Amino acid sequence: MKRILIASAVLSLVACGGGDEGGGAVDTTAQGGGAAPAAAGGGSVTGSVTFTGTPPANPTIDMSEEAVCQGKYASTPADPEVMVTSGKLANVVVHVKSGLPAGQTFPVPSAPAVIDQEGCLYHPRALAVMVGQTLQIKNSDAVLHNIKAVPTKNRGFNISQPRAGMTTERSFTTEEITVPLECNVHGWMHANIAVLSHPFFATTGADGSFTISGLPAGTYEIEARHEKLGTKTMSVTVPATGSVPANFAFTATTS
Amino acid sequence: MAHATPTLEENMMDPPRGYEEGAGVYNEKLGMWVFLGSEIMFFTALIGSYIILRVAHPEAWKPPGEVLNVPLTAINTFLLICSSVTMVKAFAAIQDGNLAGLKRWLIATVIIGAGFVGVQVFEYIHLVNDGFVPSEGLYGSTFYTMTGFHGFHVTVGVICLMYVTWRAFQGKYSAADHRGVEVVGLYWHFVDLVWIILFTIVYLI
Amino acid sequence: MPTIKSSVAGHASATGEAHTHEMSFLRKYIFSTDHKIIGIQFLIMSLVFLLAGGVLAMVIRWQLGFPGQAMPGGGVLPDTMAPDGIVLPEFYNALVTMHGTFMVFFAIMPLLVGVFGNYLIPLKIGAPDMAFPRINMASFWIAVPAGIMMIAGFVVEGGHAAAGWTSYAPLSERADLSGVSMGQILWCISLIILGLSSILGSFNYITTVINLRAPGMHWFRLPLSIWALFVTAILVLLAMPILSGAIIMLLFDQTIGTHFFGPAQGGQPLLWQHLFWFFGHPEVYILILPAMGFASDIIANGSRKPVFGYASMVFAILAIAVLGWGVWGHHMFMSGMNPTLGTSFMISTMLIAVPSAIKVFNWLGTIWLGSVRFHTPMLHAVAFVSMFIIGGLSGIFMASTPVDIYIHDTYFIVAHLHYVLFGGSLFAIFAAITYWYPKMFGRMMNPFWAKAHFVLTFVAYNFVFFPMHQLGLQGHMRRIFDPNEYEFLQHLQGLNTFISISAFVLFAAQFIFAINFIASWFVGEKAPDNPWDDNGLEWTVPSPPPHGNFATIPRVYRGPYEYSSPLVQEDFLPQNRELPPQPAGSAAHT
Amino acid sequence: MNWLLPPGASTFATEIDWLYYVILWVTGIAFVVTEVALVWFLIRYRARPGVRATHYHGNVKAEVIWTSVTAAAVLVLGLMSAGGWDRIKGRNSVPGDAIPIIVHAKQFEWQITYPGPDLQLGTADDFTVRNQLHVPVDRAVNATLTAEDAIHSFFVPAWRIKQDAVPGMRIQVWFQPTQTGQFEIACAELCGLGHYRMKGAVTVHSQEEFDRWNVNRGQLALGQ
Repeated sequence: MKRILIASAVLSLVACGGGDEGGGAVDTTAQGGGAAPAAAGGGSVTGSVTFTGTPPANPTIDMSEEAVCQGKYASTPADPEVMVTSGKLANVVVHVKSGLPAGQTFPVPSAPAVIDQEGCLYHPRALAVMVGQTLQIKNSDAVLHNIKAVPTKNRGFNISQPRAGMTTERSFTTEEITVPLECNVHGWMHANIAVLSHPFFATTGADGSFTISGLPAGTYEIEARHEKLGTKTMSVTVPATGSVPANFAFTATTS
Repeated sequence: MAHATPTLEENMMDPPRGYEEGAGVYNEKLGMWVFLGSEIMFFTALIGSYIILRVAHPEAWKPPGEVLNVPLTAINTFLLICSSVTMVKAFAAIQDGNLAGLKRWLIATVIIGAGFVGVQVFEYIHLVNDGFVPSEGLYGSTFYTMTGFHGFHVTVGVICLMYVTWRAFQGKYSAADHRGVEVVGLYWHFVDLVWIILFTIVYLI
Repeated sequence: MPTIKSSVAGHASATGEAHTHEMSFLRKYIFSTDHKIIGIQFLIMSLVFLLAGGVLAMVIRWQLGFPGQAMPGGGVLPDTMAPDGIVLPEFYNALVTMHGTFMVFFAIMPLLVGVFGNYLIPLKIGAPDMAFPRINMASFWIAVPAGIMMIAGFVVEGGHAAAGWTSYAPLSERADLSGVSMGQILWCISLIILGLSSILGSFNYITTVINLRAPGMHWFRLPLSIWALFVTAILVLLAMPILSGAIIMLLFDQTIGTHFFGPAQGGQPLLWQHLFWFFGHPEVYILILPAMGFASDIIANGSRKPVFGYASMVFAILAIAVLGWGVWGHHMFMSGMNPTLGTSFMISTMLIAVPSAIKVFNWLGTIWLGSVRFHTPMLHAVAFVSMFIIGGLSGIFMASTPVDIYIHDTYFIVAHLHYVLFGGSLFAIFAAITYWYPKMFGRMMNPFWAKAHFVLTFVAYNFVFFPMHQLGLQGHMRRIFDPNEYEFLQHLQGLNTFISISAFVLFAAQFIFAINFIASWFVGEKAPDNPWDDNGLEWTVPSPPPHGNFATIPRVYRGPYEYSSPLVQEDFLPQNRELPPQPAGSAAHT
Repeated sequence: MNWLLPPGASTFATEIDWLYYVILWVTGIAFVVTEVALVWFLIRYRARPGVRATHYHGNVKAEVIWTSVTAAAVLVLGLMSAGGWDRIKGRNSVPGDAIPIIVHAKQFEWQITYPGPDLQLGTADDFTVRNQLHVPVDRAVNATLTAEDAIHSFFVPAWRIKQDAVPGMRIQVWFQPTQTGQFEIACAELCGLGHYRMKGAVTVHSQEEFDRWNVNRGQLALGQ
């Protein structure tokens, strides 16, 4: 016991400066002191993203080597590149591309954006965060995942989560669309993160719908981005209060 | 070897007196020779890597003169050789006890050495402006690493020479004792020699 | 009379009367130019790193012995290293890397060369100090920031360097592959600075040994420890700049985008390996030659007998130093290097076993017909020989290229290198520290606790490293965070746990040494001038020796190993003792 | 203590294991002789009152003998190893009828490209499988190792084969399994934080079984 005490004392010396217990070296840049999202007032953009035509077949994934993940699927899992449910397209990031007053800063959402690794896939597969917003990475699989981000403008990271239930927090410092995430242990795992300088973004779920709220009145260019199907933009004029619709339609031929 | 019981002071004499026969030269000169052995290995690592990479990928190098300014560097090489000559002159002067000559030739060496570094900096600025940067393939990688470290050695040499010059103006050297001049001179000639090799393999081949 | 001394850069100072007037504490103990103080400074610094390297090893052993379990006290570590006290794979890789780096560059190498090179060379050759005392001081104070930087790597973002102490490119040069950026850069800069420190130290040693031997100290009257340190200094002088050059290229690859070792634009990953091992194999001998020298001195003393075959011992050192430049490729048999080159490297590697074997046989010959005194240094020195035998023999397995295919990069090499570096170098270091401690500090170490430390260390050491041969023979790869991922390794967990528990005992035993070392400094029995009845010049002066070492430069009449000489009553005959002229045909040697 | 190697399952295992045991015997004898001598000398020549050590500086004859014996022993071992090395790794050692495959290593997986039913790489029926190596028994396989990012090392302990995969290089390694069954590929060169589980599964089939698998997968590849 004494040995262990001594060892840990020395360890703590070695580790000094590395942050408190549990605090870790999370480089969350605190901004805005936990201000609520800009939803307090302003108008909003609501709409849905549809897909017309036959969606391309998603490639199947041979997970036989990873029994823990394989066990979570009844049949052979597919790589959810294009997810269409009754004509609605999921995993589309919709965000304000331009039109915001230059130089204005917005409070950073205090709630973290969460990305989960379960069944050896990322959930969600597409995600948007604001600069400075906490990105929380969770591992719900009892296997090793590594999370490698290879941005071009931000500082990248490559960390591991060897156990189930682990969470790690990171954040980004610069606007960048998009930062790819990958797991090298399971080469099929990919996700994309859009890092934006403002909080006016949303991601579509299975029903293809989205809402961007809290926008000041004005005319904006809105972009919808899908990792395989490309981008679509549209111009909308947002009233001081109330909602303006914006619907995007992707087709099989879109590239 | 004649002393039976040499005193401590004699340790530091030129050459060390009262000891078992060593290299036959004073400590600083021996030390510089040994140190230059280390320097040779350092440049061997850089030049050896250069040769290995170039033999494996000859296509990564542009023909001589296409990117690098050979005439300018040839003049610069000539300058550095001249500085070796002035260094020899400085040493010869103090061997004759000619302190004024020492000062004159040392100043000349310092100026030429600094000029060499200046021309190299000028060359770097031009190359970088033309888009030839260290990350420009194997050519840029090896060029900047090798010439850069040589330039660093020349800079160190110039600083040492300035120190020796300052001491010369203090009158610290004489025909009997001018070890600092000789030792720094050895280093300076070495740096000069390395440059001739680098100029040949980096610029001319 | 001008007693001007100018150093390389042309400095000058009057050193003649330096020892006559009082010096401030700062000048005397901190920024001292006295080789003995500098040696002790290196000793303290490298023992701290030895401890730190040991702590890292304990964390490694915890993970391997008890994989996935929370480490006792591990909760103090930040989440980037060990969340909930459970070590992360990336932290494990950093641990492995830094254990190697600390031990090789900041513990064993300075302990052998920095400490004893400094302390022993002037004393044993009869010089008042090094040829360049202030460059000597600089070499220590340059090493300090290098050490601080190397420790600082643990707390920077991305963690410490994690590409192994060999830092194979491209893993080491690309942050996206390793997740490490600043840590690897600090690793590079620290080693470049440390290289400069080593070079400054070694050219000083070389000059001193060549130029400042006391009258009568012929080359073939030098103690083998000095021969070994001298040859080692030459190896350091010529090998370190190769490493510096290679690391500079690696650093440029990381920071300014050059392409030396990255294949994307024609760089060659194997070039790094060739450069690293062209330095690295001489480095291996840097880490063992001084140990051999200390063992020779101490075994002769403990056996009360001249070293068997002094001349062949010297030639063996020289042969190792020369052949050591031609065997680097044996680290690269599996690297994709041309197989024909592999064969020639195998033959040269086999040949280098010969001088090592000569040394072992000569140590045995030294003990044979002796009258062995089992003082602590002798115990450590004998342990050195017996462990070096194992380390040397296990090297033959890996030298044999076909067998190496199987055991390359497994725990067999881990066992081998620890038998040489711990069983070899570190036991010799313990021998040397316990031997020269009385001279350094003027006090004796407690002999009971010193022997207790030896016994525990020797037993626990073998329990730790001997089973690693077996791990390797079962194919257990090195640098593996959790071997249980592989079915063929799962049955080895019990052995791994046994090794880990032994390692904890081994680590704990070192505190006996640490406490003995520190306590004896204050309360140890006052040491006489010559506690071991040794012949060396250092034992003719007070313990500790005064500034300037010798009142007058001694005159040397014979070699250092004239024990049990028939010429005198005592069983030792100091090198500087003048005997009345002997009749012709006497037994006096050299 | 178990000095035996685990069972081998390739033609190389026979040769490597035999050489290992030869070296084990030679070094074992050297170990026993030197360590016994050391311990015996220490006991026999311990300090005793009134007994003085012999003042003795060495014996050239003894030194010549043990130097030459050692040199001869290691040279013989070296020459014995050279032949085996050449048969395993020599550039011309690959049998002409070996099945060509490509093993591409990347963090942290092995991508194995098979030649398909025609046993020719670079044709339309080639297919790539992640982390699964399927080979027939008693048939030589010639793998071309490539790497994408860091250096990896292809290690199949049961086959006694190991070879680094280096980015920017194409390295040949061949092997001939002698037993059917399941084995493991390990990565033996530190390649990053997932190094410890960069593993692959080896299945050695009977020739018929392999042909079935191969044709099956090849047709799938052509179908896509």
